[in-house]
Amino acid sequence: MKNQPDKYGHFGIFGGRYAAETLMPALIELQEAYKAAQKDKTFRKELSCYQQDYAGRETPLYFAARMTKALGGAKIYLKREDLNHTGSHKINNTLGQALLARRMGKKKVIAETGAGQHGVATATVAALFGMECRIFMGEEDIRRQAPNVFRMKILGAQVVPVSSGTATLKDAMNEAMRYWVSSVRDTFYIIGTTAGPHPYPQMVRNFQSVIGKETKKQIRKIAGRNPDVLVACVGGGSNAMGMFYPFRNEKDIAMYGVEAAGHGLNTSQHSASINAGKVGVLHGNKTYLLQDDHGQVRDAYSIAAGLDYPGVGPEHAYFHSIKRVNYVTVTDREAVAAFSFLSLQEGIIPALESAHALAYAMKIAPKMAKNKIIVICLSGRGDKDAQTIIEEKLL
Amino acid sequence: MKNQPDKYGHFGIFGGRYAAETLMPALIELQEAYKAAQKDKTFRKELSCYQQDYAGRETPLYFAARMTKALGGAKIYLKREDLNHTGSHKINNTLGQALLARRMGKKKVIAETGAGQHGVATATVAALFGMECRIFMGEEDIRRQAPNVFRMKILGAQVVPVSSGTATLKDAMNEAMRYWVSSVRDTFYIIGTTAGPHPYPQMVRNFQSVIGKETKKQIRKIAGRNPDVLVACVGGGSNAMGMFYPFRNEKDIAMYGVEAAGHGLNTSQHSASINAGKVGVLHGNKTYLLQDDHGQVRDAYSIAAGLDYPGVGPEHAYFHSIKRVNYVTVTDREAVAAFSFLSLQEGIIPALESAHALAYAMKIAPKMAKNKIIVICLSGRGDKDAQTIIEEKLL
Amino acid sequence: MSRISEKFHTLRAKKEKALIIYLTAGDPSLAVTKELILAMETAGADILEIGIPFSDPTADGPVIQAAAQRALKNGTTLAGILEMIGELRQVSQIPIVLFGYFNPIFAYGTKKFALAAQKDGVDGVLVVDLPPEEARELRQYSDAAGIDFISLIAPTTGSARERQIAAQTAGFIYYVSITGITGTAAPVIADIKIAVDRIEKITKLPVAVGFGIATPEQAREIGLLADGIVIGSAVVRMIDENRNNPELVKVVAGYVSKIKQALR
Amino acid sequence: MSRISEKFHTLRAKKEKALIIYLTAGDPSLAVTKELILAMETAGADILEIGIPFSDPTADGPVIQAAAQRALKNGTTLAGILEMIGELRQVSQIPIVLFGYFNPIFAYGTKKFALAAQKDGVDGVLVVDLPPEEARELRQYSDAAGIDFISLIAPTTGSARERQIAAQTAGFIYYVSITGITGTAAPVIADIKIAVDRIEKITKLPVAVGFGIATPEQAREIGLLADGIVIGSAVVRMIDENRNNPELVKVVAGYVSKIKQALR
Ligand SMILES: Cc1ncc(COP(=O)(O)O)c(C=O)c1O
Ligand SMILES: Cc1ncc(COP(=O)(O)O)c(C=O)c1O
Repeated sequence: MKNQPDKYGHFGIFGGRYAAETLMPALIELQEAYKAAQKDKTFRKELSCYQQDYAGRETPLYFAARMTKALGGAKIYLKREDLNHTGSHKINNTLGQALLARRMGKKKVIAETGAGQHGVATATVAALFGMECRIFMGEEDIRRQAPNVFRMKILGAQVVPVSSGTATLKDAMNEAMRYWVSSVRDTFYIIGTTAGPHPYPQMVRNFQSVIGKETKKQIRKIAGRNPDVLVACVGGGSNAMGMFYPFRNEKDIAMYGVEAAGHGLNTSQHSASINAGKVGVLHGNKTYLLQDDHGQVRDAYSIAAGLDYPGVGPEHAYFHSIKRVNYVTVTDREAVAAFSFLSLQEGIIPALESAHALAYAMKIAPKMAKNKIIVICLSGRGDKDAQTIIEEKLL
Repeated sequence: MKNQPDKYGHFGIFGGRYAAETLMPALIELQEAYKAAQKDKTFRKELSCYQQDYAGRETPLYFAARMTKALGGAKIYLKREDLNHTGSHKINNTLGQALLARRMGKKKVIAETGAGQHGVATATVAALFGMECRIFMGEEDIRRQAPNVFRMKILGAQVVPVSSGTATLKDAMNEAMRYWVSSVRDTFYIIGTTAGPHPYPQMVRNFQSVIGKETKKQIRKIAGRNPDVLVACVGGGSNAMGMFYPFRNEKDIAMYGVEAAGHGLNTSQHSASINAGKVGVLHGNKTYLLQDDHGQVRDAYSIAAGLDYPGVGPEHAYFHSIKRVNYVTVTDREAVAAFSFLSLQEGIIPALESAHALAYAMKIAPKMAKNKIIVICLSGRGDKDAQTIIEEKLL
Repeated sequence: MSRISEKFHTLRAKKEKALIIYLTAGDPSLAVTKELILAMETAGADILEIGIPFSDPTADGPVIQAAAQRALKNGTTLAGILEMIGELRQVSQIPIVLFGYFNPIFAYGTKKFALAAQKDGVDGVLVVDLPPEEARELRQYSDAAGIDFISLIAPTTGSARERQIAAQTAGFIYYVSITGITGTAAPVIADIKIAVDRIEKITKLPVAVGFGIATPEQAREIGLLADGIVIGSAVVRMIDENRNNPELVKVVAGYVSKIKQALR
Repeated sequence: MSRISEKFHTLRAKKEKALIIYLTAGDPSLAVTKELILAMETAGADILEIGIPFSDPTADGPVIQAAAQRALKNGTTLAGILEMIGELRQVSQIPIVLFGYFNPIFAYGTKKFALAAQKDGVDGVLVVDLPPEEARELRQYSDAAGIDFISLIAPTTGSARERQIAAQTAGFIYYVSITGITGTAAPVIADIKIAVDRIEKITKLPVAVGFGIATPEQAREIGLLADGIVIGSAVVRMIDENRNNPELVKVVAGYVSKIKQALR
């Protein structure tokens, strides 16, 4: 497979750098700083030290014996990103970007957040490196995700409520970009997923690729071979890309990116940008978007706040276009069932985001032979979701 | 140092097996089953596999550079038990006991819980091994620790509210013992700390010793030598014992077990059993207890629900009696300050329990030379406490 | 011979079974406890178990837990209980067993306790959470003071351990008739028969059966199998239910005499 | 020569500075937008920037964000805007720049857009999030249609990049006078002077300065430095504040003429 993206950040026809001129120089500077850091052994060493001693990597690749037995088909392995410091894969990326910010001499960082996982992961690395931190978060999400707001505040971050638009993730990202336009000289914007203008999608992908790289090593050690199937949920797409990318050239491996179908693709309440969106430009890149006929972006919906985004990383759009990855969907209801299933079968409460990946694996595993191997990216823990599930009597 | 305990579970004059006759045969059976399991390679192997692939061990020994610098004295390392599955060291023990229960053919487990951490860790392993699970929890704690109650329910456990006494941990343990008396034939009681009748204190100590064993290996690799000081908080004492025990014979290492001074030792609002209690017998063992002159056990208090216990593991009482470990105290206020300090300095939100250990280390580190090494047992993460801290405006 | 052994001796001669009554000292007050004891003696109680209230009674069901809490709220202490028994001894020779958990005794001081108990006329002691393995620290003093150390045997005990316990017990053996805490389940007669038969083969000590007995019918049935029966929760509940009834003592005495009738 | 170049040409000859007014199409309605344009032309506006409302205007401050939301609520579409301009062209030759974000244009179809814009009399296009690196996909059609592709230069741009942008721009260069979003800060004159002097050295194109200009004083001061000024948020705010005022058009026209006076 051709190496992507090109030097302007294009993955096929997707990606790119659709940004206001005020930001363009900063994006180019970032791209160059990142390229230099990539080549720098010290940087790579530093990052891998923090990943290990601080974030707790490598995360286990756990054979879910009871789940496998209950489903009666392929062997199921879980890549345990839920065990990372702060509770999800998000820290893989924020550690990388914060180290880069430090290298670039930036003392302030900003980020957008929806569920609050990326906000917490950013506030965390900001504290770790003594940086000032501002997190943009929709007012609606602040209400829904109070525990993560508390965590960010305790970590010393300023949580900036965003009331524009629908007061959710998309608007938080808009507001973060606006703030960045005003503060770009001394501020590093830590984007939380494989979205945004070039070089973000590439950079986030690379920082998250530790997931797939470890998985490859681990499964070969455990099973002596590659998995047959990879499954990961797709919000912006960072955990999925982190898992898929290192396996992209292994032609025999089937990959499933699971989008949130919310109340169903036949309703307007979902977040399935690839399955039900059209190509467009938002937040600096060209990709699949939920939008109306006039190019106005629609609100996304999912029970999993972290999937609640109307776009998707441009490299996923590309993988879809070349049919390398199958993008499928799972409804709220199916995700909640999978959430409960894993909790009861394995004593692991998954994030509702990750439950989408589990739900899809639960559909295909029973139809696969017992010697086949599925690896699911368990992108985060579900502590944050427990209250919703119980209080809304979803179980 | 003489190997402790003796065959009746005595650590010096402490410990023992002060239990109702109905339970005695079960305790003896347990002791024998445990002894056999200890000798069984398969059991040890199995436990270590689950510790690694499921719980995420080994946990990092993290050099807290910014904290060290801010305090200006000894080098501070954090043993990251907060990164374990379910968020604290409790899983080390519940995995061990649940595997033992399975070996003994028990299909039902029970446990007491205060903060809910042990309850969650028990509900987790019960799900993992397909066992029926009942968690006894004081009504007051159910109210205070709702998120953990949600987690237990999602994991399929039945949470039994206990309204007797002060409706907190002590009463939950009373009620668990009562239930056990009635169900002892088919039910395994997973005690959550180094307390209870023999063989629990010894067994829990051994399951938790993985903390100290890893620490020893890690610090020798990092620094080429032993640490100078170990610090851990002491509720029932399991994380502290897990850290201290493997180092007990290394005479040069100073050890500090930190009890909760709550509102101050001069008030009745604390949990400092060793520092402010007297020897007595509760929950099956002889140890230091908070009690009145007539041997009635007093309520314990701490802002950290997990330290809120009027007794302490008998081996700690013993280590106190032979002066192997220094038992010191830290107030609510100091713990909250340390909670905030670590969050802001290192991006790690500690459990309020662990914050007691941090607070004590913060007192001594500045007075120590820069080449000295302190290892703090960071027994758990503070997500569970974030809400309390913010809502009660403690920061 | 202790007052306890003597009592069983006398009863055996009469072919009567011992009625052992448990009540929590200090509920509703020590003064009433004393009155109740005297009235129950008159009504036919043969031995009294005086419960020492404890903050954490892990072997007791809700009824006796609540009684202990009330007694503690009243300021009941072991010292006060001993004093009350001392006073009682001036008018009554009914065998008295102190029943409780170890910590209040330990806090009082085991040696001091043994001496005071002897002086105040306590005949036996039953410490729920002091199994034979841990008993020495009390018995080194209580045995010397001539106080019977009464042990429990449970349905779970097993025969080797039964033998061991029986060998070390004095006064009588208390067979716990259910696998459970006090006052929470009805005993199963067939199981009790098997157990008591087995225990009687290994010891000459009288065997009393307790936990869960409440009615004259149960008393009669179990009385046929053993040397005595213990009634606890039923009496404690009755005391609580009649706490504001001026006829309290009479009500309880009436109940006791009905039970005793069943045992004659 | 395009209407835009012609306008600057004429103004230069008169030693006047161009007054460029931005307003969001469809706020409060497309009909009123049309009325406003005509009135502003009469009042002295030289060029109009017609904002295409977008759901996610990441370079705009609260005033223009809110205007876009109102316009979208009214059902304003790019097709409607083009149609309105087409109508306008029957009565006015004022140079018109379509100003907006790329997605609505992309959704409309870039080729279709260029042809329609040409047909309806659009003179220039300024797409905030379409930097030179990405511009080809639009310019391949819009250049061919004779529509000026106007670019922004920001205070952050840097000289090499300024040169590159200038070389690719047509119509005029829009110098963004603050490092920030629209309508959120007042420009600093001294900084603008340095930047505009530098830009003028590398291009023959007229340079207009915008972002944050609101008062006649600011207009005059900045007018002295550049070929034109752009006023946006101030007008949009005025439209919103007078939305229910029957004198809306008059109020806005009055403001425009006051500003224009300052530029003469
Ligand atoms: C646990 C978890 N998984 C997945 C996601 C979705 O993000 P992405 O698609 O970038 O992995 C989130 C976002 O918050 C998350 O918290
Ligand atoms: C994080 C944490 N640390 C410490 C404790 C105290 O227990 P122990 O003293 O047994 O380690 C608890 C108990 O819940 C806990 O949750």
